[in-house]
Amino acid sequence: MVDWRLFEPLFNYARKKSLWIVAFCTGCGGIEMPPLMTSRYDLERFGMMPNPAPRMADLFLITGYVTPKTLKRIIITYELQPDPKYVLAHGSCPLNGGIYWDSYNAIKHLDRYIPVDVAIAGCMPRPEAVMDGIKKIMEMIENGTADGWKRYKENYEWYKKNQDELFGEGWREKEARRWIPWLKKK
Amino acid sequence: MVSQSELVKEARENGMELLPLDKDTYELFFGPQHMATENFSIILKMDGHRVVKAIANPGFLHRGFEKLAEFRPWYTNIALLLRICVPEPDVPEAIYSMAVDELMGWEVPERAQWIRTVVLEMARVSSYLFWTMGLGFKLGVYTAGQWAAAYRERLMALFEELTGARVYHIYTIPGGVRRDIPSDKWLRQLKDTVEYIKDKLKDFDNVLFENYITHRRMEGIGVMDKKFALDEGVTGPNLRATGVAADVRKLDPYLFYPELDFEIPVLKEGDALARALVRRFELEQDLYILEQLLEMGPPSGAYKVQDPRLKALPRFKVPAGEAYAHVEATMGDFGAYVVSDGGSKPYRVQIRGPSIAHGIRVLEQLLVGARIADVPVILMSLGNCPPDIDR
Amino acid sequence: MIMGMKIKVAPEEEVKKRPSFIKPWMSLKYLFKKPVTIKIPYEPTQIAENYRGFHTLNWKTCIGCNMCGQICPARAIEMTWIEGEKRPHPKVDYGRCTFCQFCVDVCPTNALGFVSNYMLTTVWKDEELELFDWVPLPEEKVKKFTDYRHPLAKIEKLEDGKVRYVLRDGETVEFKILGYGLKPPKLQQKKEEKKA
Amino acid sequence: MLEIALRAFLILIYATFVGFMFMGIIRIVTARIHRRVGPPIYQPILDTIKLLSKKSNITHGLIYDFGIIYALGATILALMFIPLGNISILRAYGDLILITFLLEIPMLGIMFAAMSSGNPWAGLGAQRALLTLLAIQVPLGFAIIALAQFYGTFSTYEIVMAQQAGGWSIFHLPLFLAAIAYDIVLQAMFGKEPFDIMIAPGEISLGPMVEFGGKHMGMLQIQHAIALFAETLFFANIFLGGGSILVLLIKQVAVLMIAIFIGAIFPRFTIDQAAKFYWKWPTIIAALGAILASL
Amino acid sequence: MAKEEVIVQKVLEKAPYAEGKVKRERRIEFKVPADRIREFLMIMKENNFESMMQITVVDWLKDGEFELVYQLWSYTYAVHAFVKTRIPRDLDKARMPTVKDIYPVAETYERDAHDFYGVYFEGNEKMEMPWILDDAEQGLFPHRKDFDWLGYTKRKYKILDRFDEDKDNYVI
Repeated sequence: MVDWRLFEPLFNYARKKSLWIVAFCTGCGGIEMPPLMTSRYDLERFGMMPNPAPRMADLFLITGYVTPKTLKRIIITYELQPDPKYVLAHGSCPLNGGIYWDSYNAIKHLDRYIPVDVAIAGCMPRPEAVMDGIKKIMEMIENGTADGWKRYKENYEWYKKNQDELFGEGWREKEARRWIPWLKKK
Repeated sequence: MVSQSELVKEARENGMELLPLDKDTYELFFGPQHMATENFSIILKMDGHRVVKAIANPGFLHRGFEKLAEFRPWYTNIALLLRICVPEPDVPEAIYSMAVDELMGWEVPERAQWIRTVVLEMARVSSYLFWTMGLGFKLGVYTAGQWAAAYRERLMALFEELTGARVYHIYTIPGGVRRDIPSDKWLRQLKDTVEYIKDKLKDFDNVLFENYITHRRMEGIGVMDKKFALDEGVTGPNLRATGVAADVRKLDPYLFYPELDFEIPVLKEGDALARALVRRFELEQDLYILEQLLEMGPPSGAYKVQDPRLKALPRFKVPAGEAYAHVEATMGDFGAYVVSDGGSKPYRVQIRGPSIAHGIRVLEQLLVGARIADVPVILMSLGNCPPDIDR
Repeated sequence: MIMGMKIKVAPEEEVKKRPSFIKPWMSLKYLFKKPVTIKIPYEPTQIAENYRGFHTLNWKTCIGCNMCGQICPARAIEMTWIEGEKRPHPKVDYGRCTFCQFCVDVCPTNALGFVSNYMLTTVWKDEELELFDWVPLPEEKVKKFTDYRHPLAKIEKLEDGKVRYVLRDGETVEFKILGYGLKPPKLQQKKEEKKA
Repeated sequence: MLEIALRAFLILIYATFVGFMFMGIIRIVTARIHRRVGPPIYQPILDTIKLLSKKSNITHGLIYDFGIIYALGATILALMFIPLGNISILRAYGDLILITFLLEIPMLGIMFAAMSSGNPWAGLGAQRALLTLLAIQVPLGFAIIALAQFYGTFSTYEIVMAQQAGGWSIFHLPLFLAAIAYDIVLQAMFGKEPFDIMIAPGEISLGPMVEFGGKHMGMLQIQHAIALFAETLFFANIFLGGGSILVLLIKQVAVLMIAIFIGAIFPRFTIDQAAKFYWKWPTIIAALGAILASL
Repeated sequence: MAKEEVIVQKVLEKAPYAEGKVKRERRIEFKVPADRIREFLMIMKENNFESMMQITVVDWLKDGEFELVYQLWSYTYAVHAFVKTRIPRDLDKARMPTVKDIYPVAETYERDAHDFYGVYFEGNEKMEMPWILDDAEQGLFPHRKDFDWLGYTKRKYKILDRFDEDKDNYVI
């Protein structure tokens, strides 16, 4: 059989040059995504485009603060993505809570719940800064050092423990069930 | 994840009342990971392609602003509260500042008022362009969307020059503005930009607002009538599209608006198309207002209130009382209710986002009977902005 | 409808648009026009002169009054006692900073300032994330980097509280952090001893 | 035998490559209308390599895998029947109805796969795809009848030959009408606005494609490339006079350009509007063509 | 006489139990006992206050009371009216009748007030329905003044605040 490892440099080049982004604005930074994707900054030059289906996407942009309610969806969406997948965190909020450091409804250290590859400073980061982050993640993909998805697999227990601590055990089932009675009542 | 069929099965076993069995309906979770909803979720009960029932599920962007504002000094709340409305962050800044001005009994200098008016109008233009982009993307005319986003960048550059930031300007503060106009060059650039966007409006008309298919897609869906809109507290362009001539800039004039000459568009249909066309006309009017303001020129004087209390900013105190200020944002009537107990922090700040009226109950009622393809269009035509529901 | 008020209402025919099949074709004229895209890695961008970026601090004029720490909406500023300095200096955490620059506005001696550099990108690893938390350097050391990037290449933590800032052109700044807070660390120690 | 196999392989390689280039052209030209630079022309190839190199692969059972193979196989088969200059292999058997049928089958294959994934969006998309398929049948049928009536044959190859002698089809009025109807149908086959109802990213998040990822999507990309090539090739052959490979390529690009232009400036119809539209204007035009051809 | 005074007089004639005053141009204020709020809002609606803008809850911890401010806007007069009422802030006593049938949009604002402050509006069937807050905060009513918000945040996210040692020196 063919040794696919021989093709790994080619694959890495293709992965680097064709990052599809999950269309999920998780916070304020989402407002800088349209300029990035459209004519002015045009990320499609690097083969990037937003993709509505998480099954096809490679790159997850956490655009700013994350609330627990959103984080549940982020985790599910992240797990839907096929490997290899990468996460880029925008601005201060995912790193340390940002201006919401004392808010009861904003995540403080995102890395405890899902693995993040690259962090960008700024509130919110300029499109140029985001592009700089994307350049960084592209370099890392080419070197093979963007290994967040591997970390997630290896330390799944740890991540799951943190997630369960925050949301309570069995949150996936509970969240899916939450709305059903209301649909039934009337 | 458990599948929906399993949940339905379980609900049946637990004796829950189920959906009417004669109709084959299913639930669709529309958002938050969806291109049309940004960060908002609607749970739809579907019968084929038709929506039978819709339930809005907000809260994905809730950070507890109103609580956090009670723990930060009066001044720094500006840096916090503007995050409530991301497409036009100047509006929360302006209403909060106006409310605090009223509490302090300050007479804001003319120059500051002029700058505030310009900033608010620029924010309106940029927000409408952003909305045009959204409408284009949701309808499938990506061309119009791409152009709108690109032309909006010109305004972003001007904002950057004036305020020092692209999106979160943190510019309007109680008692005036933070910086003066950088130079006359900036005013000339603003004039050029206004002319440029005015010129490009024809292109948007061609490809989006006068397009045959756009009209076919938007007419007759999401229809509101006048009484319904007033009962539901709908404001702004959505209300004007139902035939009510209401605009905060005319009814409760603030800043420089009494001196400006502009028309407000009113249509009677109350459908998505009417709402879109009202917004389209307002974009033109806002550019016209900016032109008038530029012709007027900035009044001379200070750009900030001269008050000794401003020296010790962190311990700056506001006399007890309450004030309500509201402005006309692109989404509707944006208001701030500020209560002070005389301390160095606000006692209570409530921001009234316009989307809380038209983004929950109105949306739920308008969606009933709509096709699944109309859901993003109705959502966009209402100008729903999730962060100001969630706060 | 409104009492005693005249509202100028636009005529309906001006607001309404007529649908057309032909007009959309006009937009094809942009096919042969120059794109408006800024080709970023190959084309420099223009940033406003007063863009609110990273902080600078004149260590000589900073009096350690903590006005900046009090005004900061994100509590990103922490007063730091440095060996050889009489007064504490602010330490800014960019994991919290919102770049509002209220701290610069309130600084009584104008020691704190800002430059238009705004770019800081790191891999999410503990040693690299150290870059997000620094005592701002004087303006001339930050301003010499005109590519809008953060001036530091890395922050090395040496033994007994010593820190070495390595700038991107190889220059190093070394100092020892004695403690944090408003009170001098020696007094704090004494208090603890007293309590003990 | 070996020669035929080799030729089939060559055609396949050529079609795939040119198809990918077409996908690149679509993206670049659309980008230029949007006033931006756009991706490099080889971008779809990189996308496909990336998708094929995905490490994890999600499948939802046998039908899910089979649907994609089915779609790919049908497209390749259709390609073999269409005359491609003088190197095609099955052109003598290429029947108008057969090719049209084979070109529509991939939609069914994708639908099988989508339906078996159990995602409600995919289900919605599949419903839409079925309705689109239903809607385009009528004008398509009339357009083919017009062709067959005019030339008195169903064979694609003979039609091409007849055009070499009597001039391109679109220069005859009845066939010109048929060509217009067929071109509108082609818009739906390409999945471009205003008839990209089936995938509608802003409404039903790519519809049938929502569950595909990794290698499945990679295969679908290849299928899409070949289908793009085959569809334009078919149009160029039956309406634009055929010719050698190079001449055909130019004609194909011309067909593609019209599709891109329409796609860039019109919004998407809803499915019921699209069905009504197809059963009205293209049907009337194509029927008129058929009647004129039979006179 | 200014139009605001006319409006206040007109309303007060019909509702003698209320206190009313003009705050400033285009802002009027009424104080109404909690049990007559429905009656009063009906009168307001008849007097051309077509839209409800919001319901604000102000938590006066010292008085042990919630102040509910129903904010109405009249497109006819272009006047903003604050209708204020006070109710006790204890969880079991903080109950109000709903005004959903008078101003339908009040349903949303009432859900909001219930979620953050624990004011229960009787007759609003969506009261128990999940609103903005997630499961973890439900029933905690985080916007009440006595809610230990910083402590809760620290416990929930396991963060240590580095300013804890000398908190008095910081304003926040």
